Amino acid sequence: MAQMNMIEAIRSALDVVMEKDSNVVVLGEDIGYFGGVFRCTEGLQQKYGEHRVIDAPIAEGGIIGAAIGMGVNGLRPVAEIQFADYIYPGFDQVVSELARLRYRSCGEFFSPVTIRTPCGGGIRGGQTHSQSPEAIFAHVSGIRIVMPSNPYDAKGLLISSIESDDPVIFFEPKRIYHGPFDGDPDKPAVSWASHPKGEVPEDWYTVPLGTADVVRPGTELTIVTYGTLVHVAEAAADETGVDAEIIDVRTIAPLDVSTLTESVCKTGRCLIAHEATQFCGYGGELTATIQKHCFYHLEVPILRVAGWDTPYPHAFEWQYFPGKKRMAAGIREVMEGG
Amino acid sequence: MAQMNMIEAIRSALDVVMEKDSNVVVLGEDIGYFGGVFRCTEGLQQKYGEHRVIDAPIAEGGIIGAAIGMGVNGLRPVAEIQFADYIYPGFDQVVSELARLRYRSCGEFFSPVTIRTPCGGGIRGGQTHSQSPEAIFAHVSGIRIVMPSNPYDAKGLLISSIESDDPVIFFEPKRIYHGPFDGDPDKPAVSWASHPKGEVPEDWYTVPLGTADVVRPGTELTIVTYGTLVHVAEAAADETGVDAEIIDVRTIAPLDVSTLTESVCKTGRCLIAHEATQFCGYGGELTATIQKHCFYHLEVPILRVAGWDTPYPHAFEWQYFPGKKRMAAGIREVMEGG
Amino acid sequence: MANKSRLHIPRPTARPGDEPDFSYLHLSPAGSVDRPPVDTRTRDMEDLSHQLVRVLDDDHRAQGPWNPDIDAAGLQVALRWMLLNRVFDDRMWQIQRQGRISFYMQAAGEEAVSIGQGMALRPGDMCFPSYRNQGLYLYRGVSLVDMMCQCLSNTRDMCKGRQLPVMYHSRSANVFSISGNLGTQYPHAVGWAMAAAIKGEDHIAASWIGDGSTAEADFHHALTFAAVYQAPVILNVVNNQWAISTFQGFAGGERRSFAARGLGLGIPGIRVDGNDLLAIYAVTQWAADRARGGGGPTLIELVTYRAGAHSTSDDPSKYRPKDEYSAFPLGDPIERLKQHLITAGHWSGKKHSMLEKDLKAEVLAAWKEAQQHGTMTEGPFLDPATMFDDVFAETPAHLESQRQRMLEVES
Amino acid sequence: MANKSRLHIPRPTARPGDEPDFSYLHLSPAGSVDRPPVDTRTRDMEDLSHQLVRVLDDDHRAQGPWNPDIDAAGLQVALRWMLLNRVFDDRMWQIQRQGRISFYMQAAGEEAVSIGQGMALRPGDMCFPSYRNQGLYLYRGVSLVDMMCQCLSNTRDMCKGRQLPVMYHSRSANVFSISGNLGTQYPHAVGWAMAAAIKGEDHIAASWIGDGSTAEADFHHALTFAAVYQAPVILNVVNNQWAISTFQGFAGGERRSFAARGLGLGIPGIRVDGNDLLAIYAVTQWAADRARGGGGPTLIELVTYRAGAHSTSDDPSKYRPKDEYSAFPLGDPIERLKQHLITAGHWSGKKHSMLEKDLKAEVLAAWKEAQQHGTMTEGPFLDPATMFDDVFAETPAHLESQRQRMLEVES
Ligand SMILES: Cc1ncc(C[n+]2csc(CCOP(=O)(O)OP(=O)(O)O)c2C)c(N)n1
Ligand SMILES: Cc1ncc(C[n+]2csc(CCOP(=O)(O)OP(=O)(O)O)c2C)c(N)n1
Ligand SMILES: [Mg+2]
Ligand SMILES: [Mg+2]
Repeated sequence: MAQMNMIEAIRSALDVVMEKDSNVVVLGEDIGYFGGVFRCTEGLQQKYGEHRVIDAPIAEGGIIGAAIGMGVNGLRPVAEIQFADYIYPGFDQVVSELARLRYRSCGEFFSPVTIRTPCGGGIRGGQTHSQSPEAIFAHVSGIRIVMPSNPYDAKGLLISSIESDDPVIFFEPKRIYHGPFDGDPDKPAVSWASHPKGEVPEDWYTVPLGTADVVRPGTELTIVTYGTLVHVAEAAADETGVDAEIIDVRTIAPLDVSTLTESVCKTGRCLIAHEATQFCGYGGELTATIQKHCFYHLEVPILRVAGWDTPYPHAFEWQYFPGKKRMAAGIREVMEGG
Repeated sequence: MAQMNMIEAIRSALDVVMEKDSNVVVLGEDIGYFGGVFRCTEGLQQKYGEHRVIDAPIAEGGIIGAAIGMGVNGLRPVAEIQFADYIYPGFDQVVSELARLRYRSCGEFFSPVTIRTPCGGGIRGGQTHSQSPEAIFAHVSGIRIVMPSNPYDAKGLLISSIESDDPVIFFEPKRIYHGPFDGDPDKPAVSWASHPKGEVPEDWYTVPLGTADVVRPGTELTIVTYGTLVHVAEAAADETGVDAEIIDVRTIAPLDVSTLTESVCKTGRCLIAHEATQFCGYGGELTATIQKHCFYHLEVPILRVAGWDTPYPHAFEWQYFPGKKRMAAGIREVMEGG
Repeated sequence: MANKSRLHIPRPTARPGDEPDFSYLHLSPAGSVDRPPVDTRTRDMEDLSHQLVRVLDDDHRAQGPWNPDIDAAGLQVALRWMLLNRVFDDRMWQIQRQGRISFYMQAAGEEAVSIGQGMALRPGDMCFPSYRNQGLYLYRGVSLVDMMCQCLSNTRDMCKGRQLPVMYHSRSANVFSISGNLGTQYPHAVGWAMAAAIKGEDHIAASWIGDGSTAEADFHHALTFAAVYQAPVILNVVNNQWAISTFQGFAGGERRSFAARGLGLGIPGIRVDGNDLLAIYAVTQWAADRARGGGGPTLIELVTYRAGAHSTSDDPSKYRPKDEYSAFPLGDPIERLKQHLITAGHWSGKKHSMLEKDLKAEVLAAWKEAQQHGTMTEGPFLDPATMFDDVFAETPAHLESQRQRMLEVES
Repeated sequence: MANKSRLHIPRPTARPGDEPDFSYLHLSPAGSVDRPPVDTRTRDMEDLSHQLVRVLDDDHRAQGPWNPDIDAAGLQVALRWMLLNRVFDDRMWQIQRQGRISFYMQAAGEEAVSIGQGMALRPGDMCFPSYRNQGLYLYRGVSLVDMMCQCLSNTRDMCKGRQLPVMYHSRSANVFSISGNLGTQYPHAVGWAMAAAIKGEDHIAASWIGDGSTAEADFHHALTFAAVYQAPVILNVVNNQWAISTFQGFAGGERRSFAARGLGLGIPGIRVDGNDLLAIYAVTQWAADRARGGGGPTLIELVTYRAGAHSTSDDPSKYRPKDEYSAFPLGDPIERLKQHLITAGHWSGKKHSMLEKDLKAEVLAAWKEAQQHGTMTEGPFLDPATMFDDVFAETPAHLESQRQRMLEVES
């Protein structure tokens, strides 16, 4: 088994799938000759040629629109949007077309496009290189939303996404491309090299869509989260000494409800955490679902820890980011209540 | 006091504000010479001329983008998007520009654009003329979201929206343009003529943004809803005989939290209803906020009644629409639980 | 404030009550426009974008280098399909007026577009239509009954009740699913064509968009991608002079033709008489040959007129002269082909009347059959439980439980 | 599969290791392009979109009808600002390399764009720049210290720490706020210009976009709206040959110039030597006069070269020859203006060195002052509590409580 960081794992997923299925094509801005601004497609054009690893004009709407047409014609396109913040110019094509084509044509037409896009802050990217818009897409019926938190899942989930006949938006938390991150920017960077989830098979394997992962079992409190914040949750749990069960949602939509609710029914306490703005974020859906199923087991209200309801400010990203301190304060609040 | 339907009330709001402030301009597809496909701008071009009531190319992104520039140059543009479903091609301009311009320039630049757009189903419009995308925009910081449920509020809230220096998306539930609608499509149409909220002053007045309205006081259960479903909630409450307190949220964002939580703390039971797709809809945010504030008063879990997680199907709109039956079933569920 | 405004506001030449005025339309005499070889460089044929390719002259004779090689039988077939399109539309319009379907859109005056272009394409070529291309579905073999059942949202509806009337699709006929959102099909066509090229196949794609919709972003994306990758695609702009209430000047048509929109990207543009089936067939074939030969995309503007209302929800007398269509200098496409055939001795008024009668009977019979599968008010009805299918390839758990909940509550 | 693909993939003329090759660039001799009256119809001056307006010839003399009337003092001023732009960029680049700001983007090789166009506009005209137009802010009076403090996100940062470095704004200088999303400023400029026209004012707007970004929807929206309403706006495409790693062919530049993009809408296009300050000034003034006179929009393509990396995050040696810039046939804008002034006897190498030294000192002094207001690592620091301001005109309750919560947790 190789040790990979998330970039390598993603690249390996693309490689494995392209090798296996000649209908898989990759397209996006700077992803061909250059290998992508985050290097996720490095070497693929050399290996598979300019006709399968296609540099695209700077037009996200065009990339997604063209990818849909390619998918209708039997290809399996993987489109990279350079930053999740730049998916918006292609919003109509995602929502009105990609997500609904199968439905409106009763399955006669569909387009198995996977959109890969780096999301989240913590790289000093300012408000237009830091967003996490998963909640916006989760509200749209007909599209699967995925966000891995480690290299092993990234590769397995990406292969599942590309092989799925449903459209998928695959969000890559760029802060953890190179290593897990516990939310403390002052600590020296950690790499995936020594992390068990950095052990990634070179070959084909899948992590099925629609399955959450109990990252750490526990009894006192359930933390439901995903992406970068999985690691922050672990660190905050350690810091507070609370025996938290930490669940990595992994697939935002459709959601694996039972893994979440079984845990909360067991622990009776629940903290939900995400990096995106809180108001009308994904935490709302999680809260509504969990309180519905676990109401009579809950000892205290469900607490959300999330990004503030402001744009992501360049200079204050560590005040914006729901880091270890805020997560720990949340854990304490949930433990003290009731 | 005149009796107006919602279209007349909206037209009256535009008229009053245009009369008062020569910087107010209106633009959109078919809104000028023709007066709008729903007639909301009828007569305004004759009165204020083609330079203030401006027919636009069919490009929602262009309409919103140009409106932003106009606003930066001192005008107060009111842009109509013909159907809420067609706001998506302008999504990037709304989210990345309109909502964030004041923030990123620390108030040096802002653009007080109001986007009016008809939303919701029930007019046999099929999946691309029926959507209610308020939750998607509610997740975006920096933009106010409004949805009135009657002519009086429509006029007062629209005047507030246009006069606000913040950008506003003003959703108009088109099913109730002509009359309140209780969710039963087989009943004869009802008009606003005999409804107290159809009494609308001809002159300027405002309903402040950010204030929810207790439409009907009650003791047994709180129904939190907005738009068309306010009327469905009333009918369902009548049908079940439950003494429900019905709250019309009116301003989706920023939300008037205390009116909601005071009510739920009082009744101990809460039903949340909206027409949009349930998953990651606005009901999630409402649930999360209410359970946080009212946890120790809640006797049963909060229940959401919403559109199903599918596109809005043309032939099954009454099965999709959360009508009186579904609302009543929800009320009974909440009353029976606990 | 308004009176000192210096903003230019486009104005149509005539509003209700005014005399129709088509003097703004640049017309070329039939037969007068050159037909360059299909491998001509875009720059060397820019003329084609502001002239008007016409074959049928005022005496109904076919003229000039664009006169395609279609024999009388072929033209009779074309006439039949155009007429069927119109008879079908007329019937469905009435049916909507009777409240038996919720909505309808007709192609009146524009039938030559779908039929002429449909004929010039090969069955393996893929069409990405707008809502006014019902003729494509018909010509490519979708039955009248299937079309009607779609409009009825009944038990045989190809869309299972999910779509507005006229939002057809047909995988077997290679005609894409129609979207309610304007223009979105344009980049799909380009992507499809790119895929065909990548796979080394010689199928091409074609798409249609209205004059008004060219203002949408997808038009630009499609042109850009088509130009960059030289995709084998035909991009058609159906300029029927009107969007809903706004004339083509509001889409930027006041100063240059829509055919010229791609020139700045190196995409050749051809402006063609959209009511002249022969000219349409000829330019489409030219563009298809060019695309198949590796010459990349062509933009075709079809100059026509929307003879009817925009849809059953529209009332054009509110914004344009009632008699504007009768003054339209390019006439009616069906009438023109009919007269051409008669002039050439291959058709007669009597044959035409008989054909029309037959088609009406055919349509009526289809309507009777379609109703057997249900109408808005009378059964059999579609099962609403199917509304949870096809959201995903396999229905996930939450939709299954919503389906159950729906069945419980509705029962 | 790939080997039988027939898809056209644009390829730059040279990749790392290859000889630079600019043979694809169509050049016109200085002075050779006609200067039509500003009220000429678009159709009668299409030539301007593929020729190249140049004033400075190879011997550094000003030639032809586009030679603007700028006296030596004016040109010296221009030279000063261009040089300041470069010296400023060099310093900030270094500073980023030292880890003292998080990010930077330089205008190296393109300084004539902002300065030449800035000079040709009036102070009341509104600019909607891209991130490579820092020269506009400087020329219009934003101080070096203010620019630096923005990049430092310090206590004097005009953006209060909310924006990436280089995302300036200045209401007093009439230069708009820069967005991270490409192209969005283009329709803003058109809307602003429409508003000026509606109000009957004679201010015009100008906007800048990169070659790569012309593929975005906003480019199309802006052109369409500008054409439809004949908005008084100058739309500039800065064609510096590269986006990030993709050359201008991926934005559709292989077959026609970017200047030609508006022709299909009736918008005149002028292609100008983007490294020739005199030519830039002249065409901008021409377009401004046209707009102010009611003649509507003009699209100007400025042909230049991105001499440096795309940003501090980029490494161009990965995708283009290291020495490509030195082979660029239009040279360096500062060097050319300098030589022109020297040739005309209004400047000398010595004066130039002194100016450069002065400017370096000025920039250094500004940097020292800027740091007084804080750096990334050293105080004073901005108060993070301000991050909740300006989301709305008045801060609503939920943001006030989030502010409180933040202060509690962080303390
Ligand atoms: C994105 C979007 N915006 C607006 C509409 C509403 N709408 C439907 S048809 C139409 C006019 C289209 O005109 P044109 O493109 O000329 O096509 P035509 O109807 O003339 O064939 C409009 C504005 C829509 N369906 N989609
Ligand atoms: C909507 C959007 N998509 C992608 C990006 C990422 N990006 C930033 S600059 C750039 C290249 C732009 O090239 P060009 O327009 O030629 O401008 P230049 O940098 O050459 O001045 C890209 C792809 C972005 N900022 N916004
Ligand atoms: Mg039209
Ligand atoms: Mg560039």
